[in-house]
Amino acid sequence: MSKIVRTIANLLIFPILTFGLYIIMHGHLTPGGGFQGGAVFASGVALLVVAFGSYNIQKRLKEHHLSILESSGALMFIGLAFGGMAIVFFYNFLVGSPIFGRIPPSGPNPGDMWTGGVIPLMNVAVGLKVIAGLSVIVLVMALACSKVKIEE
Amino acid sequence: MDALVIHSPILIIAIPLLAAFLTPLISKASNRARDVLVIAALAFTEFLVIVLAKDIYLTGIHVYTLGASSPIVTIPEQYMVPVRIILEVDAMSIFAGIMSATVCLAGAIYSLSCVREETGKDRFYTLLLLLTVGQLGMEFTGDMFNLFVFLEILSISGAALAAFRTRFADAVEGGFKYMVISSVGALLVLFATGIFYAQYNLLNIAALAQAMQYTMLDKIALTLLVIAFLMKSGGVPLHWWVPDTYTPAPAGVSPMIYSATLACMYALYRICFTLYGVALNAATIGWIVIIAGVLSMFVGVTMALHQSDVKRLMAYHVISQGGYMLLGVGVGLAVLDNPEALATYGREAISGGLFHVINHAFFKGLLLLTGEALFYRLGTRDLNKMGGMARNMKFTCVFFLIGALAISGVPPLNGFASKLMIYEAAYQLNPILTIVAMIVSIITLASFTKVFQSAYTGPALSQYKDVKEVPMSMLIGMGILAGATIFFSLFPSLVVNTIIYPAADALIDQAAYINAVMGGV
Amino acid sequence: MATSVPTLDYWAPLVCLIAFVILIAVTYLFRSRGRKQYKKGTAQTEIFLSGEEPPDTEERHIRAYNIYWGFFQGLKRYYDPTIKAHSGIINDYIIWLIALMSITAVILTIVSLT
Amino acid sequence: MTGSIFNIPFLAVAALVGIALYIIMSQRNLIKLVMGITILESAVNLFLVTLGYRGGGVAPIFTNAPEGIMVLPVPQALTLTSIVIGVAVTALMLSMIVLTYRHTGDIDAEKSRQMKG
Repeated sequence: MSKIVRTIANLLIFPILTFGLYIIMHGHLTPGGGFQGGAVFASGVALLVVAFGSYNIQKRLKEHHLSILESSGALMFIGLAFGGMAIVFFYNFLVGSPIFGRIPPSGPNPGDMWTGGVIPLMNVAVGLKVIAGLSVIVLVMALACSKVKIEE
Repeated sequence: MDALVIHSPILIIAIPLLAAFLTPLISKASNRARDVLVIAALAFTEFLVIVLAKDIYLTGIHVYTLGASSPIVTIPEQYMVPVRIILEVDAMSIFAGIMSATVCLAGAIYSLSCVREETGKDRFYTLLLLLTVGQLGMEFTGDMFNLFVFLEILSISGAALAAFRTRFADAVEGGFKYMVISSVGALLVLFATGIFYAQYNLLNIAALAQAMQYTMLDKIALTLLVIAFLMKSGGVPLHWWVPDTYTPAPAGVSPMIYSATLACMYALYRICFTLYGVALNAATIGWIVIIAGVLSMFVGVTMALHQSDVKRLMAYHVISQGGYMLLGVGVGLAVLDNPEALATYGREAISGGLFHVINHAFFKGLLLLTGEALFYRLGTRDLNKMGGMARNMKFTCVFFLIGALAISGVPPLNGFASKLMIYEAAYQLNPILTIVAMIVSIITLASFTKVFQSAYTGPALSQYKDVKEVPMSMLIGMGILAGATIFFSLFPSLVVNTIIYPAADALIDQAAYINAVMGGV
Repeated sequence: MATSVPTLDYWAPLVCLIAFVILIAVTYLFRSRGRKQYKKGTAQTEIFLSGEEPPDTEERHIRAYNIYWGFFQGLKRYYDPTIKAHSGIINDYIIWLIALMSITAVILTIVSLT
Repeated sequence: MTGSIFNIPFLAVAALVGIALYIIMSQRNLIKLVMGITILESAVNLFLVTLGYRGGGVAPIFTNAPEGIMVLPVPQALTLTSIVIGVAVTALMLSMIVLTYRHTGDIDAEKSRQMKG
């Protein structure tokens, strides 16, 4: 792509990625969560693929790194679900514990990050998985289409 | 040990899911470790299903609420309705669970060796385990929306597996068709779930069944659900995708896609019997299912006779034998509202249909695997090019004979036992049904003699002189299904009394299903 | 309550095995009474096509496509439209889906009105 | 709640479902077929979201929530899962179309068909 697009992409990529991570982290307070944040993050990756061409990105962003990230995200999610197995499967075992367990204040308030028990951690796990998943989809499809042109 | 039994409904779904996402990481270590992980996960699931089945036949329905303070609490303190996702496993669900777990185990062991030369094997096993999770989840869940989510997991992994050998053009096309059909069907199921939520603000099947008033909207939801699941289980007017998806599917996968089709048929029965129960006008829906069954039987087998491709012929038999199951349970559904007819032949018909479901899952899985073994060794599926394979592939030929005799209902084997129950029960509702069923059984035998004659017997052809027997793990996979078929053939009464009758009673008895969740409130 | 399956009462596997053994004994008896003097591998076991030279192994094997030719010819009026209906195009699949959905909806409303 | 103003979303759902089914029925081009399925999926999502509507309700966010009643959150959660599944299904179908194009050089449902009868 042209020089202008590449410089704008360089400028824009960090706000997009941080915004995506913000949505993942504040999933239990403001609208958002694992999937939406991951989708925003993956749109940043798509911007890079469009700006710099899928071949250059493919050199840095290896496909099996992403599949490891995706599997680890999924395992984190299932691990959290198994965490409360002593009582029942999806049990929220962090409620009341110091990490994420504070009881949210009632009435209209800006919301407290450290509430929600397991839910923020699950948001992070799903976010990891969706970041890796959607980036792989964008990357592989871009590569597949570019190959088709070359073969013709 | 009893803690294992209490938590087993969710463990049966969570263990394969955990293994599914572990395989890409473990396969970085070594391929052997990944194969061991996959088979261990599926074997442990099979063990859990058997343990749960034993407990259900003793103590009745198992309820498991995800995330509650204890597995049994279905309705939280200050609420009137169940709020969380509830897994409800009664005799009917565990019956389908046994069938799915066994066929998936056999399919996985079978595909150990024949997928060796493919690329991307760890993704193959992840999809295989996700297909198992989809089936078992659909059979155990008690929640309408959860049913939709597991149906989608099943469809996506099934389509991706059907199209796994991307170097064949027909494999990609089969997978694409299966995906289009499944996504349209699943959206219809979601639409029906939306209609239920609009009227009753409930998603739990038991709570819905209790609150059901069968209004006009419920009729629309009923048609959407019946049509979507009839299409997913291969009923005739909508069976078009079955041959295209089964023919190019890789080796161990076709029986698993077949048991996924049976999981959708289980969902059809669950909707008609438990969600609506006596509320729906049973005669109409019953006769719709019966007509779909009879058409499936006839069209399936006549088209099968015409095929020259081994796997496509067996795919058409999936449709025709699925017609038997629809006929069997359809007869039971048609008489649901007059109890004395239900007692005399309705319950027999349902048990016949369900017995045929599990019988057919075993010997159809076996036949698909033998068809695939031919393709694995000869490189072609076209019957016109084969000949004299009994000489070099002895075990495959023996397994094929067991499957072919069982499917055409020849007395010593279990196909006969379940078809006999269907004939007897369907005769009392309407004799024509039994006549068509018998004719179709004869044509089934005709089509399999055709396969046996052209593929196995005949003079030894020169180009297949050096063909060897299939590798050991494929034989083990076929052996499991053949053993199950033989076991069911030798002890039909034992099997029917312990597994099939409780399943049929659980299907008919809607009140017990509701009380298990609503606590008799 | 779970009595043994009434329809399958006489169907005891043991009865079948005994019947099977008797069947084999009878067939072996018939076979042993046959004439003994034919010798394997000699001119006696050759295929006799009234003096014609038999085709080699490839042609002799009856292929799959022409075994049930008569059955298809007889049911031609049923087979031609059915095979044409299996067109393999996805759009036809969905047309069938929508047609069947509307038919079932109409049937259900009519039945529940009466 | 049953004023005429509240039925318009349901009319939109009916129209979208009609359009989507027409597209899936008639379009031979596979990519347009996938577009039809996406339209059907968005129609069902619209239906699910409008189910939860309560007159004058506010978005169900508890942080700094203004006074007044809130819209039902459950259908929105269902819609979210349906969108996630829609992404996966569409991605799978599109990559299969790329493969059919690579094999048969054509993405027309009739010409790229391998199996018949």
